Amino acid sequence: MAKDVGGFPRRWVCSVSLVSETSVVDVRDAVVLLGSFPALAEATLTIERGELVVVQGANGAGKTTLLRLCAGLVPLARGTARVMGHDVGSNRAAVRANVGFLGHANGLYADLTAGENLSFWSDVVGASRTEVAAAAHRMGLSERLLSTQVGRLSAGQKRRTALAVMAVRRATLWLLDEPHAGLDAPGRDEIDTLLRDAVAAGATVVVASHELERSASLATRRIEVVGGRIVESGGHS
Amino acid sequence: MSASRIVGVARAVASKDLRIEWRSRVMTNQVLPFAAIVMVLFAFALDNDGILQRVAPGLVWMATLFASLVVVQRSFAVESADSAIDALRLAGVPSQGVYLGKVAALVVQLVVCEAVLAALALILYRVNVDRHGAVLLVTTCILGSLGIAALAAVYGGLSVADRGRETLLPLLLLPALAPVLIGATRATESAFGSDGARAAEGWPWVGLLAVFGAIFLFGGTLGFGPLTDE
Amino acid sequence: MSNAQTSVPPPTRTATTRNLGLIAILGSVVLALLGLFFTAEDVVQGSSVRIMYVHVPTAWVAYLAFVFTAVCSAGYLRGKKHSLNLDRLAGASAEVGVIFMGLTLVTGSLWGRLSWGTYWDWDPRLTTTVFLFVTYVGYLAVRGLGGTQQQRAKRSAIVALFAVIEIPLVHFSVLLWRSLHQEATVLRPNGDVRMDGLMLFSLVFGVAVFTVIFAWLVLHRNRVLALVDAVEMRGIDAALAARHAEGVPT
Amino acid sequence: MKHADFIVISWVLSFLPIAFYAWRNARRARQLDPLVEKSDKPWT
Repeated sequence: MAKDVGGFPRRWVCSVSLVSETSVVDVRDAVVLLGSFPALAEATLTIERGELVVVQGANGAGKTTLLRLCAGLVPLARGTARVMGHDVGSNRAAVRANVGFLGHANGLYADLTAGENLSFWSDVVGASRTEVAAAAHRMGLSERLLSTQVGRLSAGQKRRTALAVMAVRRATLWLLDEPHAGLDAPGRDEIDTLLRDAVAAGATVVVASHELERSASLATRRIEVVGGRIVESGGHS
Repeated sequence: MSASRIVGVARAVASKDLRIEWRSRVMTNQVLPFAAIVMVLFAFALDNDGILQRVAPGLVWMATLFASLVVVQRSFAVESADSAIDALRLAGVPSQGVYLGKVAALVVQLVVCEAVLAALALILYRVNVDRHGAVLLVTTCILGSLGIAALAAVYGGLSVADRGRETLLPLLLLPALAPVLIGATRATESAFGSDGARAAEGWPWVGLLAVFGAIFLFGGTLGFGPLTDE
Repeated sequence: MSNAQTSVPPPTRTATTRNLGLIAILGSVVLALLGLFFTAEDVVQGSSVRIMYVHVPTAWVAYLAFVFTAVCSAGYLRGKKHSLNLDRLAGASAEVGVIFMGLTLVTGSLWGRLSWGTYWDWDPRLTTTVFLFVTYVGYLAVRGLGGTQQQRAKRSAIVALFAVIEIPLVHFSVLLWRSLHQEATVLRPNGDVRMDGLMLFSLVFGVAVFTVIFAWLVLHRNRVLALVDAVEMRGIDAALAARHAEGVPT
Repeated sequence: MKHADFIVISWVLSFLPIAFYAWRNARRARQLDPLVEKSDKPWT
């Protein structure tokens, strides 16, 4: 399964040079089935490096599935999907090494503190302590928050911890599903700032969002998912 | 994927799992009392010292088997509760490391469980263990736990990672663990001296446990990734 | 209408399956004549030995089926193309294996009632059989978990390989367990049979007949599973059209 | 039950489920046949 893992350059510096050759996301006529229901129905989408794409659409239109496909979390029934030049179907490990995905869940262990969560992920991906500290600082996680169990954090604090984990994992493609959900106004602004910073630092960001006026200011491009297919709606702003 | 990286991931996963267990106290507050009450209830149900001493080894391992179902489900529920399993899949983490880490944490928890159960058997059922028997007992517990954990982590990953599949775990796991139940029970009988068994008679059974553990640890290391990562 | 339908040959039939079917029916009739009438009664077991001619072949072919499932599963995993047909063959074979193993259990306990006076005894063979029966019921449950066809194939292929490793381990441990404890005082079902030439021939013939039945069932079942998969794939087209229509304002 | 009954029951129980399985399988095949094209049946 993971046959290409060994030869793949894991350090993101290398993958950035790959990215400059090809589109970050290149999805063509993708069909993704949830059971027998086509959540994505021949969707086609290209995303270039450094874009901040906001994905809009009604509930059940296929936004989440589109993000999960880009992360290699759902199998492709038909069509092709390449992320950073790697085939999502056959070379998932290479895709995932570069992808940070934040869905409705945060992927954190509630019984561990925020700091323990961060250091677990840094152990697992082989990041250094300084990288962890930098990520925590960037997401505004104070010492007090870091030593609090994740189960006791607020929704916004959990989100920030999850984003810090993503930064520790050195993701170059950020896939965020409704990152603003459950946050108050300052929290939302914070997220927006973080996303702009990430793009400025060389990452590509795809955000699925309900909020039209917010995303209008955030996005470099807006697309809309309708009935499992992708419709470009807003141009470059 | 280099071996040192796999070991590193395994260590991180195992210590993370054990820390979570330590903190949430599910083991001490729920699993152990459950296992203990099984032992006590059997004492009431059988109500005969002679029979209790004879069946004590089997009871210890039956209780361990049932406790293992709870422990395994818990081990993977921790991963799926906030979709950390997705994050693990996504992080490009070698699945072999995740598997070995999960197995290691499960082994530790199962050995703790067995130690308590064996102690209960000694007290409640008045079983005696000499020094040779104690060595045999400890070896049996470790290798028996390894066999259970090696298989349970694979089937647990398959059946608990997604909701609505929990009933699959006992169906897949329990028949496959028959050799462990048989081997560990016989070895423990020898250690306890039940039915006049001598400790030396237990070692062939320990061999069976070792073979079982080795085979499925190897198979699980290969199969866990493809099986759980869909 | 249903009568008219049943007179049409099923769409899974080919010349091969028809011939296999004919051989199977003919063979079964001959086997019944041999087993029930022509062979002698056993010196020790008397007429109850006649159960052997169906009991042993079903058991034997069930094991064959499980090994075949594992071979197909390994082929699926190793193959570059990840052939779904191999996966369906594995599934069909396991289904038939579970049925045969179920038959083995039933006839085994009936035979036990005759020769041991009890329906169940912790005989190593019966014990192993019941564990494996449950194991493969679990395998079939894994096949039914859902997901895409390739997901199903990969998942079940790995479980099939685990299950086939369990066969010798379970059998060996059960054997060891019984051999160290109370040795049987009653008759062992396959043990104390003194075989003469015709009995031995009938037994081998029975194995051959049930192997043909197995091949016949698996071929048909494999094709039905292919039809099920094909219908699912065709259903996707309709579902896609319906999905596209969601976006169109009515 | 007499001895012979056990034997007859064993034989019947061995073949009846197989026949039932084959019959159900054939019925399923006929149900599915109208829903597929010839290209879905490489054996024909």
